Amino acid sequence: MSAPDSSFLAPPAGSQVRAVHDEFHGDLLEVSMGPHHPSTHGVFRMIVTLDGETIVKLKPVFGYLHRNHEKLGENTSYLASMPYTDRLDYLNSMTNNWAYALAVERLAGLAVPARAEYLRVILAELTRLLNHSCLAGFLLQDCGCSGTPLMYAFREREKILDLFESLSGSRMMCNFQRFGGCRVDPSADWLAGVQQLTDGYGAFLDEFEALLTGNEIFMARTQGVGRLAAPLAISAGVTGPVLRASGVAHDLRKVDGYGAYPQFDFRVPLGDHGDTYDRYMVRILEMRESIQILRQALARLPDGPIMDPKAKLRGFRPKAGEAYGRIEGPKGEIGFYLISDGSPNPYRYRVRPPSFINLTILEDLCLGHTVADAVIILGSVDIVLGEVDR
Amino acid sequence: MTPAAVPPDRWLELAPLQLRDWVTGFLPASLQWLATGLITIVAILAVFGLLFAYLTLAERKILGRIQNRPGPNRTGWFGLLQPFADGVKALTKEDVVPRQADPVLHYLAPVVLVALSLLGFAVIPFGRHLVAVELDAAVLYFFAAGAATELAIFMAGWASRNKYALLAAMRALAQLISYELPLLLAFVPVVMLAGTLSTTAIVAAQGGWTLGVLPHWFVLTPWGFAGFVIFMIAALAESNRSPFDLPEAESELIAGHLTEYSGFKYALFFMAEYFGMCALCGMAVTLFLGGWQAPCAALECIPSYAWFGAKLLTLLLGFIWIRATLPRLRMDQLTRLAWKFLVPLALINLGTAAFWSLTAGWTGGLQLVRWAVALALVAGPFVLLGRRLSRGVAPRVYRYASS
Amino acid sequence: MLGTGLLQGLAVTAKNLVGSFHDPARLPTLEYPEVQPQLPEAYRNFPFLVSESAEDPMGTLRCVACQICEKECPPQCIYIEKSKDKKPDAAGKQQIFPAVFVIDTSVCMSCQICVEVCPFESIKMDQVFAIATTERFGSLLLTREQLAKPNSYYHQIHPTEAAEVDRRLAADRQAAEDKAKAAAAAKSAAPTPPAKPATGGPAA
Amino acid sequence: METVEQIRDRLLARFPGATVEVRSNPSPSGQHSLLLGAATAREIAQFLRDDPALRLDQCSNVTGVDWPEKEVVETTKTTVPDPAGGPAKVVEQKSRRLEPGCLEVVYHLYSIALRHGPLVLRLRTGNRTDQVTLPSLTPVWRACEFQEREVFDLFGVRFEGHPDLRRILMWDGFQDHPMRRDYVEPDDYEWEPTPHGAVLAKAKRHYPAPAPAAKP
Repeated sequence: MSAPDSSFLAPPAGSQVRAVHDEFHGDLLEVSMGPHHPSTHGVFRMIVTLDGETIVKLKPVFGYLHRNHEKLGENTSYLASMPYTDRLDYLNSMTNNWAYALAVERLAGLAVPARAEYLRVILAELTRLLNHSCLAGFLLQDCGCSGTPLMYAFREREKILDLFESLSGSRMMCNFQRFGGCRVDPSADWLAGVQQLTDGYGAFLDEFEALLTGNEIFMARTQGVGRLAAPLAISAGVTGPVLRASGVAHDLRKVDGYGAYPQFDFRVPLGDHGDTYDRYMVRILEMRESIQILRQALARLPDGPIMDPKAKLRGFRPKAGEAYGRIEGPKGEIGFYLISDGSPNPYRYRVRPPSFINLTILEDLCLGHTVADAVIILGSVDIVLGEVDR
Repeated sequence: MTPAAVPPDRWLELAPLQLRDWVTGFLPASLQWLATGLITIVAILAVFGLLFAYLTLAERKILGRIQNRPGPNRTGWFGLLQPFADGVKALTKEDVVPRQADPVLHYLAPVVLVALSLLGFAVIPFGRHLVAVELDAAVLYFFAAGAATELAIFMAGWASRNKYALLAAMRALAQLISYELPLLLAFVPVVMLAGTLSTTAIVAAQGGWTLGVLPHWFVLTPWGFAGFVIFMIAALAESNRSPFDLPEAESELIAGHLTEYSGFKYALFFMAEYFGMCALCGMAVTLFLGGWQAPCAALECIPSYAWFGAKLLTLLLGFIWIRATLPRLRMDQLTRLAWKFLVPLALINLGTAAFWSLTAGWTGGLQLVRWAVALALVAGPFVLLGRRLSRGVAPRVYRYASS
Repeated sequence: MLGTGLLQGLAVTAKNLVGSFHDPARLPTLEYPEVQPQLPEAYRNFPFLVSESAEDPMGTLRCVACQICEKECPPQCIYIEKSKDKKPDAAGKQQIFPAVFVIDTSVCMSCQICVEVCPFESIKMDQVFAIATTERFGSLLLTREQLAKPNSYYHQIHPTEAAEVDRRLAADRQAAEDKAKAAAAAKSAAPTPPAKPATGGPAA
Repeated sequence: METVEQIRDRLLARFPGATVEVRSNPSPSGQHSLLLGAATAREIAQFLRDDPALRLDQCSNVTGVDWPEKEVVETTKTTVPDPAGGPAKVVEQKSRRLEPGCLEVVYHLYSIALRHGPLVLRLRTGNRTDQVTLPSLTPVWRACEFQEREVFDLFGVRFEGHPDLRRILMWDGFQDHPMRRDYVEPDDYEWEPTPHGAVLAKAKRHYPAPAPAAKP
């Protein structure tokens, strides 16, 4: 660590006091926020140096959840890595699955049938609704809302999880996408359930926004806090809603046009200030667009097979080569980089974790703000430690 | 006083006093004053101790309902034994004192806090005849006692030798001192109009009804309403309740000054917080909501302490409701709200009250003018100062990418 | 005006407070031990081995110890030892069977990869909802005997999927029988032994 | 976007003396890459970012790949004329060659402004032991900051010019680099009765057979 542990209380006899003293400002206080802190969203640690309550230095420390996911991926077959991707960003297993499946499909040259592409879009947009609702809840919880918005968000998330459960058998560890398609073809009942959820979600968002979006305290807490300038955001590889809140029109659903996304009509909301409020609002507006995509996808879901006939489960060995596949996950660009040497296991299996890379700018966002702001800035960056630490 | 002397319709009203006198009647006359005092103390402790217990339960239940969940419902019927289960748990938990902490101060802080937060109850008239101590400067005494709790909170934060606790202690000091001022300024008009610092006299000044239904409570006047709102906001801040719960901001400072407390000491802090809340709400009832006065003449048959209790509970429910809804302020916003919004409003409210008191003689059409001017004096500064306070903060319109 | 947003929020929470008393959508809590959740048919938790009959589960396991699931299992929680001898399976064919088949449920993550890769429809996902043991190690290690559940149980928890599996197995068996018959007929028609050995082999 | 070959040609024209090779990718993804020499890598990266036709302003993904040294068996056929005047013999000579290993860092570049990509850059270290220094591209793209730290942590590539090169996922006192293919896990294994062979074998290694009790 860059600075030894300091305390400006009288130290126990025999220990040394760090001589950071300035006659105008007094001593600096170094606080280790985390790894067990209520609002670090997992085992995340920020070593914060404070001048009063103003942050003058912030060093993120992580790795507490590190399990070397990439090494695991290199030691198991291509298929066996699929359930592990569920556990990266455990809120968004469906999009993680998709990103991995996409990379493998690029590597092996598999084509996905139209019905499966639509299904993937439906599931990805449900995941986006789920993730953004949770994020809004967590962010407001970090602002000190005593759990109310979080519980409302979880109430709705529960409905989506029930859908995931009845389709894939598991609520969060879905393990649903396969190379060249999807695992299960949904029943009409399930699609009706999605339709019902889609129809009701707008009303929930309205109520949720009435609760706090126009709240003066919330606006005062978030507007102008943690501004991220567009050039820095681009240079730092920040992706997803955080990048769009800074006003950069970059949504892989539009840019790459992967899957069936080019066939849908939706808009990409952009923020002008790049502050915490924009990051929150961009997500709320994205949820409204997701509802539009879901409506269109449900109305136009084609019939047909859900698996590429060339795909095989057992003995899958792509030819030597490499591929990088990325999609617009709810947290940003989630990508998988695979190198194959022709064996059943990937030679190199790399995850591009959006929340890990989005953390690069955490210190820049927090400098000059207070401890209370650091908490909500971290909340608005939206990290999941399962993905950061891998 | 013998039962025979009680008017038949007032016996319920006087029942607590008679009970007390009946008990003290067994003692020699020389000890009766002591017994009377002790019984009063025990009664306050028992009533507010129980209220604290069930308030925690009510808070958890209501918070739960607001958050679409049932709240505690496993311990006893509807969870009614939950507070006792919590109490037993707090008592049996290990009391952890950090090695670096100052053990004496660490121990004293919760004790002092509870003791100080109980002092306020002495001067609140809970009913027509129920006031522990009749003081001429009761209001002054109340706020002096209340202000001392800040010391105990700082003591806790300092003695813990924890960085979070220290930050919280600093926050607590800044916050409590900032809000002491609007709290005091908010009740000055009451004292002005009532012409007394005695709580019983203030309640008496709010007696009577217009047409038998419109009570003469101060909250129903423009200046009184403004004073009440300012008082309640400041009371929220003084009792460290959301949205002003910065000293124990869970998502920022873990538990603030309570970080290093566990077991029963933690429970004592909790208790003190609720006692402080009850005392402040009781004072608000006394100053603005007519104390134990019934809302209309026809309902006077219900004993006065029941009215006091009902009003107190309503205010407490309001606290819980606000806690369930609002996010927390930031430190600078908190102090800005106090100094740039509440204090000027409270000062202007003094002027409004003065105007109200000067125009007490106006009748007929002039009465309307009086109301209009007073309302304008309340609403105008609120809107103007509010606009100033929330400058740069507004809902935004968002654009969409062109492609 | 300052305060409108706050009041709007208070209105929403008040609506939810009142709604929780009359609107089930605003009080979705299940009182768990008294009210058990409705598990969807697709719900999966921990694999089990399908046996044809409930009376003799060890004798009628579908598993032929091919060890594909052991190899594919992501957390490597399956351990199989092949039998030395052979035993007739449900269709009467001589097959190897698993002498040891253990699943370490403390490691298993219920991903159902084993179910997907199994060519014999012999391992399926169970629906264990409440899982608790009194000891940490022993009872989490499920042996062949604990894992075997009859096909009727499979029908009970995953009716549609099980029916489909039965249809597929019946079709396979029919095809195998037809093939055997055809081979026998061909043999009888042309008594001279063919120059090269039969190509099809046993239909697996 | 231009093809990798075109970009290589432009780079070679712009930076004479630089090493830029195209590594073709046989998979259907068709993402070919450019192998850069370490000496000019940062200038080239800067150029790729600022060049108006490319404007690769986003460094999306940075990762390492470990290529351990491997033995390559090459068979060479030589026709040896028979000194006796008979027909020439074909002699097969098998030569074993140790292909040196290296650590490779792969950068995936995209352009947000022009919406194209990816351009894959590769940098290689001299070997896997002592020549593991590469220029850091963090001054060019801030996105490399954490990812290069990760490559340093897990692969052991030292990035010259990185502002804060510390371990990021493993703890500070950790010695090895776990993503290297010859990494041996430390024996900090906690035994659990699990049936699987590999785990059992590991447990046996961890708990060697107890020494026979000393006879009195």
